Amino acid sequence: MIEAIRNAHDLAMERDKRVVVFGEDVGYFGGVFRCTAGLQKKYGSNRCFDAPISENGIVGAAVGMCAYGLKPVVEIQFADYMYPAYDQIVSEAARMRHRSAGQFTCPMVIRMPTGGGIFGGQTHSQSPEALFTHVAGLKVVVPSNPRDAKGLLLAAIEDPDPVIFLEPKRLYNGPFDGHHDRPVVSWKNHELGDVSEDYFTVPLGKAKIRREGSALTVLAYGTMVFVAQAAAEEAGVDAEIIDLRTLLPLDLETIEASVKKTGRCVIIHEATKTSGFGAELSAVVQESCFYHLEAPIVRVTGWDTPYPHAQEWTYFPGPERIKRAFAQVLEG
Amino acid sequence: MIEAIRNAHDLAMERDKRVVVFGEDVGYFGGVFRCTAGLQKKYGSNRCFDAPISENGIVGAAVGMCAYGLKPVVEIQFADYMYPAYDQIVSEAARMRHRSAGQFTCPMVIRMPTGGGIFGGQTHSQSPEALFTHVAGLKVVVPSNPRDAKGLLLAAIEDPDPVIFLEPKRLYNGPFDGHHDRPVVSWKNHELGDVSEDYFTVPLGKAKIRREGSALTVLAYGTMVFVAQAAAEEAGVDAEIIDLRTLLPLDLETIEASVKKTGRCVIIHEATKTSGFGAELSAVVQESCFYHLEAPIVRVTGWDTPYPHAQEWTYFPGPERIKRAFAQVLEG
Amino acid sequence: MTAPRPLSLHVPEPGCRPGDTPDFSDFEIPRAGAVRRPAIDEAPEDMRDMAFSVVRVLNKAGEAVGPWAGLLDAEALRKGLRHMMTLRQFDERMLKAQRQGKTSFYMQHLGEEAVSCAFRMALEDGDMHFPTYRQAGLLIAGGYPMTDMMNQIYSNAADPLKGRQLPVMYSARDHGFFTISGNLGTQFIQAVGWAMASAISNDTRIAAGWIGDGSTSESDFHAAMVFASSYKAPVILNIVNNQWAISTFQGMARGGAVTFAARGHGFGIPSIRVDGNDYLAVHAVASWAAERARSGLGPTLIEHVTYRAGGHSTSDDPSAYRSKEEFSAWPLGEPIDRLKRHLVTIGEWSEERHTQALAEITDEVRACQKQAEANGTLISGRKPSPRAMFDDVYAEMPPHLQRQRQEAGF
Amino acid sequence: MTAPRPLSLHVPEPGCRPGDTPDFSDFEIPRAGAVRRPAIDEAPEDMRDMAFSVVRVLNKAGEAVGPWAGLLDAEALRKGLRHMMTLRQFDERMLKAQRQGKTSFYMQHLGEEAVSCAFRMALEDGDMHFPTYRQAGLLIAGGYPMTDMMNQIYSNAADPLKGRQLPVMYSARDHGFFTISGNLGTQFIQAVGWAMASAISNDTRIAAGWIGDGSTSESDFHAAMVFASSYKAPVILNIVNNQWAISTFQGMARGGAVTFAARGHGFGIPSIRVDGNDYLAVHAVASWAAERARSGLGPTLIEHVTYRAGGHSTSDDPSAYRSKEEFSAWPLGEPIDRLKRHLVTIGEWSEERHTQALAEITDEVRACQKQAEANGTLISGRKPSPRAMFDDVYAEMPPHLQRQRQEAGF
Ligand SMILES: Cc1ncc(C[n+]2csc(CCOP(=O)(O)OP(=O)(O)O)c2C)c(N)n1
Ligand SMILES: Cc1ncc(C[n+]2csc(CCOP(=O)(O)OP(=O)(O)O)c2C)c(N)n1
Ligand SMILES: [Mg+2]
Ligand SMILES: [Mg+2]
Repeated sequence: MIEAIRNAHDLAMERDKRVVVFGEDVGYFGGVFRCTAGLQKKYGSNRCFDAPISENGIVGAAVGMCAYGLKPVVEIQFADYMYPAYDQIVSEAARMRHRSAGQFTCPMVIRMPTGGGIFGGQTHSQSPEALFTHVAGLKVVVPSNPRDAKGLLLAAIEDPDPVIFLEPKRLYNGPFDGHHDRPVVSWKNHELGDVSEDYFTVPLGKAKIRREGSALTVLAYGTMVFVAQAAAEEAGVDAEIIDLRTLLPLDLETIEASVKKTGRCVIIHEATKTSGFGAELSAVVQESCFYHLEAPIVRVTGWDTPYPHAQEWTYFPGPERIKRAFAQVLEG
Repeated sequence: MIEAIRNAHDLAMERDKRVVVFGEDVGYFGGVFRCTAGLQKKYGSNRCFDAPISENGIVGAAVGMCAYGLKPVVEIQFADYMYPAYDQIVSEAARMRHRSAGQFTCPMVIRMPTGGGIFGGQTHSQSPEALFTHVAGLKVVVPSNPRDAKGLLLAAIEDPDPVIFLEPKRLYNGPFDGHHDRPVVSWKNHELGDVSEDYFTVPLGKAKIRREGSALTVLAYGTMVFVAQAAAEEAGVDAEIIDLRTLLPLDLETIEASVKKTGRCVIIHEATKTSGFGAELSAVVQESCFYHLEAPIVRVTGWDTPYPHAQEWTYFPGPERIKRAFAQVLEG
Repeated sequence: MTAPRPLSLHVPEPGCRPGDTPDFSDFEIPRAGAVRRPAIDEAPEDMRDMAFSVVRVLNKAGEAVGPWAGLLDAEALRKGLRHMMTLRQFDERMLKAQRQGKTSFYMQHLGEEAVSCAFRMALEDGDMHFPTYRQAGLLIAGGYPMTDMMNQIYSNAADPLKGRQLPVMYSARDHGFFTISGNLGTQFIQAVGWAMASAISNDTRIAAGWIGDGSTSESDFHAAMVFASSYKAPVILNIVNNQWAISTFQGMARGGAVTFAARGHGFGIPSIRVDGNDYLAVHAVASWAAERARSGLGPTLIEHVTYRAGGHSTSDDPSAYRSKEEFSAWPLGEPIDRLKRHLVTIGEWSEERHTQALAEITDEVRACQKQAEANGTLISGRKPSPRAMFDDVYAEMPPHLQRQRQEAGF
Repeated sequence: MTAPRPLSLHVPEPGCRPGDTPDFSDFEIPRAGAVRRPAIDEAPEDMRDMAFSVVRVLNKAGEAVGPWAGLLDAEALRKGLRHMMTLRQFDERMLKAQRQGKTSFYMQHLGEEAVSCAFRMALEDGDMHFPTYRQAGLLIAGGYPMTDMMNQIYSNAADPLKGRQLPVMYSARDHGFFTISGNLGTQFIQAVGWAMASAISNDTRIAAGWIGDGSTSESDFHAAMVFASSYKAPVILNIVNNQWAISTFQGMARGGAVTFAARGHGFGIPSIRVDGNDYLAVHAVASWAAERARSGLGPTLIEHVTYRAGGHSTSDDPSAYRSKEEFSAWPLGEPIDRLKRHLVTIGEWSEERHTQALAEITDEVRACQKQAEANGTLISGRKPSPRAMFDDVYAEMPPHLQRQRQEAGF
């Protein structure tokens, strides 16, 4: 997935002179996850450069660059470190077009590695997507595989509005079925790891059905998509698995069609439960499919605690918990 | 309500030497809403003082004071200005007890005026409660009247954990039924405006049924409690109106009992809809009362736009919209 | 070592509160013309003195003296005077309109008119300002239509911002005026980002960031200083020290530093303190900084020393926290008076011309107001469409907003 | 005026990348003993020079010279040497343990041992440190049990932090060591808040904040400077300039400033630059600052000049972004060597004693490790209870967490 992201940057910079890339360690070094490797060498240090360790500075400067007419793509080293930039994201980038009646806009992409499963402890594991989905004016994207990562990132860079691009770091090097005790697999032999070198986009706001099924609908994104798939296979449940890909704006149409068909819904995310994005999903599913629901919607999420280091697999909503949720929703 | 809040500060400072109060303009001047008037004069400027205009500084310093053993009560001048402090709130205050295994704690209260209805435009009208309810380790309180404001604030100051205390500024000077075109009423003649001068607390985590009813359940808090009451009276709907008072931890027991009784639920808040706290309410009601629900849960909320200046009453979820929701949920 | 004595908290307090007699005797003010004019490429370390003095051009006699004088001819000065008088008239009428209930809120510039009016004339069209709510002089001196400003203040049907923003939170891209944020300080780093973008694009345009004394405590002030310093951004960073931040005196934000300009020294940024009530001094210092920026020499920090003579906003009554006599004791005088005296002194102005100009300006502002009110005010007349509230959240309205707009009845 | 030339962006770059020859010739280093020792109440403005020089005590010959020498007797120095040697041994073993998969992550102090070890000895028990992840010397010199540090690193059953935190993110309240945050910079303003609380409470204890060169760009650095300056908080603000912030050289954060210590000048905070690889110098400067703070004179900013000889963490390979020869070219040498040479020079130490001490320390560290591993490691043995994950989110577990704990099966 790293190479797909790197390649997307490369193509976007080649295509559009207004695209500039910066962030902590993204320049000479190419980023701590190497997602920007080689860009400085290829495009020069005025289009790809290191930034001081100041997330509000990075996003604030990017807002100013947008006002000028550039299209910055910035990296926050871990999503856990976006909080200092939150004011610039929420109060500035998200509301710029509205408050200036379209005079100023913020066509920027803010990338950040998200999620756990790498023994990162509470400050390298967070999934703060719900803190963005509550903000009118933002778009929020979470890819689950290299092909989507590339296509969605290119679509995000093209997009005229600010896009929060959350990269599940557990997926950087390979798909993950949630069984942390099994050997790590790489993207090499995975269909979705086979990414064309050409320029292509995956449209924002469109979900993807990863697995068709009729017994229940699973709403998932990022890391949890493959975990849900594994759980469905293992449990032998005929689950329809929807990879949301874009959380805001949400592809309600696809969701609604599926839940109306299955009558049952399981929502999965890694973020803490209360006021997580699963709450919004549950609410809209309930609002749009109430009369089709045959059992309560179930949320399988991280617990309402910080993401712990040693107990990370107890925190992580893994296959066992998902299978239990399947059983629960099928019984219900 | 202002006097009730001022009085709560006064009593807490008198009772506990560890209580210190600071924030922008809270010292000599007593705060832009005058909620800390007279405290500096009475307790000296080392217990009530002005702060530099730095919300992260205010909360960051308060975290340090907690580590020392004080109990800071700080004011953020408007909830809209809490974002620069968000990192200190989320990454530090909320997780201090957990990450230090109880060695360090953050018994602080962060007060902030919230909500619209005063022609404050997008930066003096926000209701960011959902950005706090997603954060494990915080408590989130929203009073709807002077008596609760005092009792809840005193309970919050006593509480051993960090409490976000959101004060609906539209209620500072009087209850508000949502009819902005009618004359302003004051708390003077309102039962809940009659607040004892004595020390008392209203427990955190306990909702209050403001109006009993059997046709439907309304979940509301802050400004929307009275608006919901007015709507119920005007529509002649036998609504049971629950004033949540504390959003985190939530009084699910009271909610569950009511919805199981009425079978219908309307959720009201002023914040934007998507990923607002109403989503969490909808999700938990659905989870706990699914088999009792006779109609889809309806959310009446602010729109997914910034809070506009001239159109604020179009944005505000006023009595008309609430009445329509009542009708919808009763039909459903 | 002796046993240490108990510590105590130091809380900065102004010298003067209501009932006290104002005393500015510890405010050291050099004579006009006394402060040197460094070369634009002088090393920051070599010009440290500039942050601890005050550049002044107009002396008590009304003469323009010293190395910073001589940039503006009489015509330009009369224009400047007119800008400042217009801004003051504009403020007066809008304050009154607010008191009449025609809008919800207003913020005036009383006593600070020179800062934004003079600065604007030192910059070029095409440069971009990132202002606070107290630099409407940038618009007036930049030729932005007053009627449009009023339309915004009234949130009426012709409001360029469609009723969305609090009064005075203007936005005027074509006039180099960035959309004002209600959140203090955010624009400071944005100005640096714009300037970086200009440098990245090998443009020749520069940016100007603006911030109040109190707001220098905010994070984005620091981010701006760090980024400007590291990337040598072509930006002018302006601190408007008008002595007060609502009820909090400037000493709270300044702390142990002698001046706000000194902040620049921690970053190797050349820093100059200027008499903000002296139109010629502001203009000269701004021109110096603009030349630096345009020559690739990087950022300059300017502290404009002035006084907020009015309330913070229409929601504020300063008599609750400061002496009513403070402004009259303020040693830098009043900018319109001072420029007027200078023009009279050099024989380019007279009381008669002044009276006539004032009458003209009053007419002009009144005419604009009439025009604006024909488009409606916050409480009456034509309003912006409530439907428009749903526009511009995104470039294209996503389905959920379309549904909500429909639900709202539009 | 001529037509301006196009602007271009200045991006700071280190002098040396992989393949280049390191060159520190522009790093001006005064002779040991050459820098004066100001009175503790000297005005910040009068001691500006201290931010542009480097306080050094140990000269090349291994002698302690100049006005900052003479504070520590041989016994104290041997103790200091032992602390640093212990920290280095500790690092070596834990690095190895991480490579063996016994834990997930580790961060070492190689080359920076003097900074935290010496500083700790200049402060008192009861004072509070707000450290980064690179000041474990505060714990070791403060007598905190190494076994407990290892228990934390292993996230084992005896981990004082119950397995919750990333390795090295220690917390030790009783040893004056604040819980380390993974979020850079947050602790800096917290240190100021603690110090303010001490002053509010008329206590005599002081606080020390710690931050890395790169992290000075963060907002909380600014907040700390503003609050420390305004409230004259009894705090020592330490910047550890180890030349690198992961792959980013210190010049990116420093920008146009000559030194990080200069940041203090914008706030009227006395600022001193010290040779961070000179145990005696660090100790002397820290003592000076502590005396200032305890005497009610307020904050001091110290820039410790040192070099991060190892990788940023076990997740990092520095050869990708800097020359492998840089450390050997680093002009301030290596702290253990330098203190050892001094002790030998004054006849208070010998190669034999050193070898023996090293053997003792190796044994001690090994014994602690054995003890810790008996409590388990991240991959094997006894673990902290997963149930404990739900504790301490709040003082009392609220109903929703009780339900979740139950759902989790505990
Ligand atoms: C982030 C933020 N915090 C607080 C406020 C509330 N506020 C509005 S203006 C003001 C005072 C600003 O003072 P200063 O920067 O000196 O500017 P001046 O009003 O004097 O021009 C405050 C505290 C705000 N708007 N934004
Ligand atoms: C808020 C935040 N942003 C980014 C990071 C990622 N990060 C961890 S360490 C580091 C470099 C810090 O460098 P410096 O402050 O010089 O300290 P050093 O590691 O050299 O001791 C970065 C960028 C973080 N932990 N927190
Ligand atoms: Mg001010
Ligand atoms: Mg460093």
